[in-house]
Amino acid sequence: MEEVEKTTAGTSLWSDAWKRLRRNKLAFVSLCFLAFMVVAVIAGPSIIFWTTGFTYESTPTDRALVRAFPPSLLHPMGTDDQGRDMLARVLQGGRVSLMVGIISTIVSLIVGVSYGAIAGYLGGKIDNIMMRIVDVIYAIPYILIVIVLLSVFGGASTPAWIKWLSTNIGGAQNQGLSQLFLLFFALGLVSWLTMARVVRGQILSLKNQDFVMAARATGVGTFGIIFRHLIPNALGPVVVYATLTIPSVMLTEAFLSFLGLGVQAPYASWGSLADIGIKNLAIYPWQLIFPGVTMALTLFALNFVGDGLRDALDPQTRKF
Amino acid sequence: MTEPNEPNLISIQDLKVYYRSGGGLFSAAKTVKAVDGVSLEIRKGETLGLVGESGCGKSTLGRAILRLTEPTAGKVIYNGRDLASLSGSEMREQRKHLQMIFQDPYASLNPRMTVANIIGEPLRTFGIANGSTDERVAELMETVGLNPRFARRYPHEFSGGQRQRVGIARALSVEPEFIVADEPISALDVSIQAQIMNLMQRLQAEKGLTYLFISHDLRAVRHLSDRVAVMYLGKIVEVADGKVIYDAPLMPYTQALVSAVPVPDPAIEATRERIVLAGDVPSPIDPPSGCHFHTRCQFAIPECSRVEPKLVEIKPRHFAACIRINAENPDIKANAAAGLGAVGI
Amino acid sequence: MIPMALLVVSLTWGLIRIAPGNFYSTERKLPAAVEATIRAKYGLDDPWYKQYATMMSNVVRGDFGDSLKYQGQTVNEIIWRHLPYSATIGILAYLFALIVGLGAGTYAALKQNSILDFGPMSLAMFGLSIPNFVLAPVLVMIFAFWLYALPPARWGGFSSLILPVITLGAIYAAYIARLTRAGMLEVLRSDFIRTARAKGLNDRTVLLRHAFRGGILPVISFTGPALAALLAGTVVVEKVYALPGLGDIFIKAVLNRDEPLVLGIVAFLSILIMAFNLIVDISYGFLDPRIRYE
Amino acid sequence: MIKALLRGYRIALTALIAVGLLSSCSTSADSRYFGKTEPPAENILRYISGPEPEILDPQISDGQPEARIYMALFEGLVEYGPKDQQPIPALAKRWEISSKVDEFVFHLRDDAKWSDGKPITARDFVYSYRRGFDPKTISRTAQLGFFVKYSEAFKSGGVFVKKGDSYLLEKDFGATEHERAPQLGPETEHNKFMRSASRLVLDGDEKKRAKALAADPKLAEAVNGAELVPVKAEDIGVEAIDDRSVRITLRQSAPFFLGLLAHQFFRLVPEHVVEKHGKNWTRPQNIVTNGAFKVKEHRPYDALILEKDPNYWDAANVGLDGIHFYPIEELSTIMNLYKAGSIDAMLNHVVPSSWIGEIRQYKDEYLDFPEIALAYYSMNTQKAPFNDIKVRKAFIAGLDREALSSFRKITQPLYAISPTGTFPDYDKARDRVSEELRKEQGVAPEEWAKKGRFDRELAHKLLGEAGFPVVKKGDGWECPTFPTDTISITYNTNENNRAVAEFIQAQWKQNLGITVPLKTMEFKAFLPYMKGLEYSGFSQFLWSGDYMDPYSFLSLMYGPSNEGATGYYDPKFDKMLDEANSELDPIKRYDTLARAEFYLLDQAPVVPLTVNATNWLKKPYLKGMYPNPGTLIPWKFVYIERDPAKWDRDVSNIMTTPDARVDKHLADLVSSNSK
Amino acid sequence: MNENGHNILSVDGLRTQFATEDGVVKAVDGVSFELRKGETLGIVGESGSGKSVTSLSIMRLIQEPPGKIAGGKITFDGTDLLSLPMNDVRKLRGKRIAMIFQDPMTSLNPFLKISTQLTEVTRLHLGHNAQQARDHAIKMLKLVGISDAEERMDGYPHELSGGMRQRVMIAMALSCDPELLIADEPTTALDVTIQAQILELIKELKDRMGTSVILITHDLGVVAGMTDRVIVMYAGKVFEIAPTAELFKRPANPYTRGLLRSVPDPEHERGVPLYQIPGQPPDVANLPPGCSFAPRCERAEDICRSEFPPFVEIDPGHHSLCHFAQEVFKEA
Repeated sequence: MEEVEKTTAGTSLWSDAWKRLRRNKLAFVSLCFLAFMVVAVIAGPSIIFWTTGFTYESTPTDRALVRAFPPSLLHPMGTDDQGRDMLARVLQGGRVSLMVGIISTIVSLIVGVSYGAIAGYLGGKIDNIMMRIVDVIYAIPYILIVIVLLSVFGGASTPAWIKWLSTNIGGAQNQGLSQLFLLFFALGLVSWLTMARVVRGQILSLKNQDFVMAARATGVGTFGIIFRHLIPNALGPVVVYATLTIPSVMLTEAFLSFLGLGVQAPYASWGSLADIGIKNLAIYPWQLIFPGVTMALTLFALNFVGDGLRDALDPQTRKF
Repeated sequence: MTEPNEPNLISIQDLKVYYRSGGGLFSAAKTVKAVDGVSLEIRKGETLGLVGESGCGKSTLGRAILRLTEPTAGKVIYNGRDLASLSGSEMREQRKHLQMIFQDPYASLNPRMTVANIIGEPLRTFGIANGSTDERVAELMETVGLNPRFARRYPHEFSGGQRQRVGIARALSVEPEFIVADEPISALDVSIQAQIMNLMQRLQAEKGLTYLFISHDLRAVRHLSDRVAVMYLGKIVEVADGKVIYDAPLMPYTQALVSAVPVPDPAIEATRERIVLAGDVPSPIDPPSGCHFHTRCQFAIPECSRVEPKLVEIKPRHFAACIRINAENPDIKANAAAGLGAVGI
Repeated sequence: MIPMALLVVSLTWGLIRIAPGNFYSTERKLPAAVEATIRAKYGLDDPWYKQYATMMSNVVRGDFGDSLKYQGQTVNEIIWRHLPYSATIGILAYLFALIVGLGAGTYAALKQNSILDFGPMSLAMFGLSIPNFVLAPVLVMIFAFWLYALPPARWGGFSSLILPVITLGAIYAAYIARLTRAGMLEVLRSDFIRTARAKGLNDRTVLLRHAFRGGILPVISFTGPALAALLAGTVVVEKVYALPGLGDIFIKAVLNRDEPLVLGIVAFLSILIMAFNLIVDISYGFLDPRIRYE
Repeated sequence: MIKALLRGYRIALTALIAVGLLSSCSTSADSRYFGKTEPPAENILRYISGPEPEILDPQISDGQPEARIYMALFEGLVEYGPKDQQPIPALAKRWEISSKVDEFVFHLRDDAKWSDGKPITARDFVYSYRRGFDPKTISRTAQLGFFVKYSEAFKSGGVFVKKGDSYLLEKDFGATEHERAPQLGPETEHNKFMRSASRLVLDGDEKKRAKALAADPKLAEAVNGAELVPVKAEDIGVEAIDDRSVRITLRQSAPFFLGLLAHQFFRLVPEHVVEKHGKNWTRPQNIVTNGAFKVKEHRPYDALILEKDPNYWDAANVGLDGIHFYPIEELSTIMNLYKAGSIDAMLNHVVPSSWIGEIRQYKDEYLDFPEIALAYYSMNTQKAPFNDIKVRKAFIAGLDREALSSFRKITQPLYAISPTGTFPDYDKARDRVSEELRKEQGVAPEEWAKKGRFDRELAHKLLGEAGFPVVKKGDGWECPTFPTDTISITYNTNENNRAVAEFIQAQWKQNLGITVPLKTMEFKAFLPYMKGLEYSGFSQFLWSGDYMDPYSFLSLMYGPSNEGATGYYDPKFDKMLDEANSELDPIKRYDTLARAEFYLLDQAPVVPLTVNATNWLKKPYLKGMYPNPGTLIPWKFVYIERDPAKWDRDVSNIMTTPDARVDKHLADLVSSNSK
Repeated sequence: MNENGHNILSVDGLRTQFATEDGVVKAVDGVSFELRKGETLGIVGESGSGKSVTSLSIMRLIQEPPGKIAGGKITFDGTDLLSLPMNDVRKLRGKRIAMIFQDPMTSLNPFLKISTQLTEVTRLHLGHNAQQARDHAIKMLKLVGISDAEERMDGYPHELSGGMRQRVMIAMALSCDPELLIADEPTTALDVTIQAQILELIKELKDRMGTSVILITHDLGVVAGMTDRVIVMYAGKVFEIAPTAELFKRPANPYTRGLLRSVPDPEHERGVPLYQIPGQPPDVANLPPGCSFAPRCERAEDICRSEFPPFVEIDPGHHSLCHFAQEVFKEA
């Protein structure tokens, strides 16, 4: 009976892809590394706090210790200028950076996929207009959008739902964090454009395929075709693109941190840590090395996973 | 051409499908006349074969009948209603009765859906699964010769022939009256083609289906079809019974087509004389004037490039569109030898 | 193209107006009469639609007026003055990226799945993973302070361009390398390459004559947006190396709410982006005869 | 248990590392100089001037970076002294000041010329000042000169009220007339007008005027039917007595006014060029200057290249052949250029705070002097809970400013409203007044010394009284009822601001158990948010004095719509300041000012944080360049010393180290005034 | 036809494998045959039967990795191709052995002018200069029936129809007057009328130039009219070799017989089901023990499922891979 189960339950292309991904050593190692990073940034700060009492924001009470120390057993990554434990900060920064990457990517996924799918499927004039809109938004400098979003919705006029999010998910009743959420939102809003283009391209090539014609022939409606037939099939490239969006969003966040528009102190992100780090590169190199290397490795891994996924999902490589 | 006792299931009247092609940065779009004024009757219970070379518009015609491609003009009368003028939701309702089988069994099945989902989707769409969809799917799979145990597998786990069976099961699921089979066997291996043709024949006999069988393979068309229509550059040029088309084609084009099919018998191949057509099929963007075939026709006379021939009944139940033949002088070769000009105008 | 640029300008104008603060918010309070003078001079007391109409009619004529911050300098003058800097750096960076990227990508594609593939590709991946504001100071530390080989910043002479060009080009080189490799692999799988091999051509000829043009098509379509972005200047590189390019000026203009300057640069850039996309479309046609206009 | 062990281990280890580091610091200076130290080939100074100058018109922009450039290009009557920033003779070789410091007569040099060779006359001053005060000139610094009589009226587009042949006078409507000192110089029509009783000035804008009149029926009645005469350029208190003498009349005594005359606003602009080229007059091809240097080339965002002006009256004593001003803002880039020897000096506040520990070792280069600049956190006294003075005082008491300045490394803790250490005489006055006040209030000296200092218990007590009790929690404190979610520390985006805010946030959390959220805004959004009192809680407030007088700071809280961004206004305080300024004896004046300051301090509208320091580097071969309180460098004194033996050593003594060349130059200049 | 001519090519026990995720696929497993000078040899088989891999192996065009020629010997005119250095193989390719492919749409380089693609062969192998190469190319184009050769030379492949492109491919292949032409499904992608043209052309050129031809196809009809001898392949193995007429008349393998019978012929009665080979094409990665056709074979017995069948010679020149070859042969 077991045997029959095995042979009759099909393996979807996804499970197939997963198999292929697992066989890709580089991608798999990267995936493991990412999993480790996720666990580390989630559990790490608590572990550090429990063992040593350091948090990302706690400055030493002793005035003499408020300064940068190189790595030691106690502070494996050294301390920053305020004597705060860099390890705790890097992990906290990772939390923010990964959250920025993932949440913004989800925002861009939701907006981009629906937008692109609709434009691609409807085609014609509507498609043309929708894509021109994308072009126009593309040409608006995103820094301006970010500034406007951060300053219009930040502060006193922060929308209630953002406050709710930051209180309930961020776990702190803190305006700084709600700015963080605005940042997710802002970055997501500026990164959906390419996603929409990718999806639209996919949909355009898919919608002329026979199985879509077949679905129409069997009377499936527009909604069913878009969401049952088109989007699931476009998901491969979308997933690949999404894994590549995460690093690019993280880099954008880093760039905004460089301009001073990123996350708010005392929260840090890898970008903001690296930004401080480069200023101190000549004297306290560890302040750049640890956040920089952690960030680079994570982006590295994300890129590899994206590549691995591409190979795993690409039907081209399926043939020998 | 219709026999009184066999009612028309579908009547196509002057159907046209034009679409715009190209239109780059510096060039205007051009109109492609993929189907250019086709009139055909499909009788209940028959298989109408539709042959022609690639690009002649036969697939477009098949799709236009089912409104999968929007017709530019003309009517498709089914059950007394013009399909071409139905609204979207009305048309969706009609799809219960009108189904399609596709050429490429790899492309026509959604790779992200299980076979059960693919076959069951029309059932769910129309809400016609009395009892369990699963049971009906299993039944359908048995019908087309698939093991129902594999219902939870994905298309890519099947071979081409099996996938085509899935496609047929999907088409059958809503119990249609009419199926457009668009090159259903041309992507399959030789040994599988026979399987699918047999299956189609069996289903037709069991369920009283009507087929429009589109193919470029004259042998298969002849084998399956009661009648055959030959298409050239968007127009029907000859319609006749399957055997007649193969054995005694009237049109020079059909004659060439028949003669070009290789016969799997060295003895025949060694002796028979082939008509090798010169040149290629002209582009449908800018088809030749008059009779579209005149550029490649060994019997072409100057009138051919001027007069557009009409499809007329030359012999009983045998229609052709050529100005050099008529009912009195049906043999173009003889007409040419006799020096007859445009007798069919 | 032009209507789209105007739309971009309009939206940008809206955004600047929504953003809190304006150019006249200063640390010191201005005497009321001076403020009135300013408001009258820039028509700030008019209703917004009138201000918008005035702005648009000026923009349509290509006249963005004077910068607010750099009084007496017209926006057009500022753009044309600083474009050459950005263009030099941008074009050099792109050339650098092209040479390195195409080379590495092609090489990796040829040695697919060998160590000679993973090497350059990992390096490319690394290039994609390092923010350029980190790369820049590291390069400066190595080349300017350890080796004393290159100046650490400022415009002047070829040697001063090397570090900015590498910093700016690195990520593009990495990207191009990956695109090239993927494109090449795609092409090398195609039937016509098999034909070429069947003709007895050697690997080099197959690669250069038959595979290259098809393989770099993705690079070409990447070139449009990339070049536009590069020409617009990259803020980080200009900041870190203190180069007088447009990117840094643009960011400062935004932060200063220097409305005419922001609008001018945005209009200029959107036209630039669209123009480059057009050029890419056309050059695509030259490279790929199949889509040459019928 | 494990936790405790680990903590013990941690403390021990940290201490060990700290000791190790400290000892290594003193020995790690492997080279005497920071980076390449070699005089440039040419006799040209390469200086980082900060942001790209907005415009080369001294009367328009208000930035300090521009001010430094104007000091090379333009000159006024007096110039800032290189060391103390006190006025030294410039175009005026000699001057007389009335006994009440309300009138000045300046005698110009005979040999002063514009860079195009045109001689400079008194007319140029009249033209320049009138232009600066003209409402059509969008000057952001003109209000500094409002001491000049009727200049404010002119700038604000005011009107005199003429009834018949005479004008309405201020004194008839409640104002006390300033009693003028005896006249200086010859009597002229203009002078008579200036010395006559102050005319009443009404707003030029009809609506605003109507509003003012509606509030004052007596005034309304007087104005009714009278003729309104707009204040004209000729009405302001500047007059050319002859070609070589300029007379300036003030509306009141202003003991610090001479120092203000070195300000960029009072530097000369060339009438013949401005009138000819209009807004384009500052273009390199048009510009005409009168400073020690003139524009050779301007490549915006890249370099402003100046060369020595041979027409300059003191050209013989100018030490440099030219100056290259590089507009760069990125701190690490500036440091890199300095280290590479590509620049010779830089503007103030450049060394990133984290570098300071390291840079301090370069004793011949690093300049760390008290500055006429400070930092507060303004508190919004209009919004709860900071409308409660107890809460304000609690937060002041809860902040250890010693720790803050030791963290910042380059600042001194501030317990006053105006900077300490910058005005030595005023510091003395403050001490005197403090002692008087102590005696008046009968407080013990040790008790008095703690006033305004870090005092956790006091802070807790005050908070408790205000209704926010602080309770002990674990190792620290907690103030559960304090509404942290409605307040924040708002600062504009900047690395240093962020570090300070984070530090203070941590301090208050540690000492008061209150975590004040941080909020950063980009500058242009921050300004209206702060000035419009939209913020709640704290707002970063940085201020540099415009002239060498505590009034430059105390006046921040002067008037109902003051610059202090706290919402604080107290007529009593204003009165105290007015009183001080009418005082002519400088000591007495300072005493009065100090009393006002202590009064203000007791109202606690701001959390005084730190007095800033200059914090910049210069190469040791650069001489004649001093870190005066505003880092305003008179460039003609700067020169390049090629003999390493004569290079600057241990620049912490630079102010007192004699430099024969500079000293002689200065002495020559000053002596012209005493002649 | 050329019974006594000496062999130009002999393939002996060729084994070509591919490493895939599912393990090693033996795409060609022990294929042996000879090709005589001037002869046309047909290779027939369904997709996955290994016919194309055989031809690519002869050309040494198997992509390595994942492909690999694991064993066997290919002798072309006395030289062992498999042990030849790649450089020498290249000298043979396009000059003495030429190949045309199935899909003329993708087999010509879309980026290069036709002239470039035509002339590079002769410049490489015949040392032509530009003018000679061009003249030769025009001559070749005319030879394959492209009348406006001069204009076409400077065009791109996409400007030509499928039939024209295949003509260009043939012109290219025959440019250096090769001794062996391998045509891998040359007409599959073409319409019947065009297929007829191309087949005529190949036949004509072959007769004129005396080239030996290997014609690979899945269409038995094409083989019938074109070839002297036929190889039937199934699952990487040669199932039957016979002179063409013989094979069609008396197939000695159940698979061949099934194939022949499943093609609808004109005499077939409508409505009567066709003969059909049951089951699905084999999964080459996962072949059953014994005869790989056994699961689908109507006359399979136990031995077929357990033992690999012998390759027996039934008639002179007629071999079949079947336990019951004799019986099948006799039944015909």
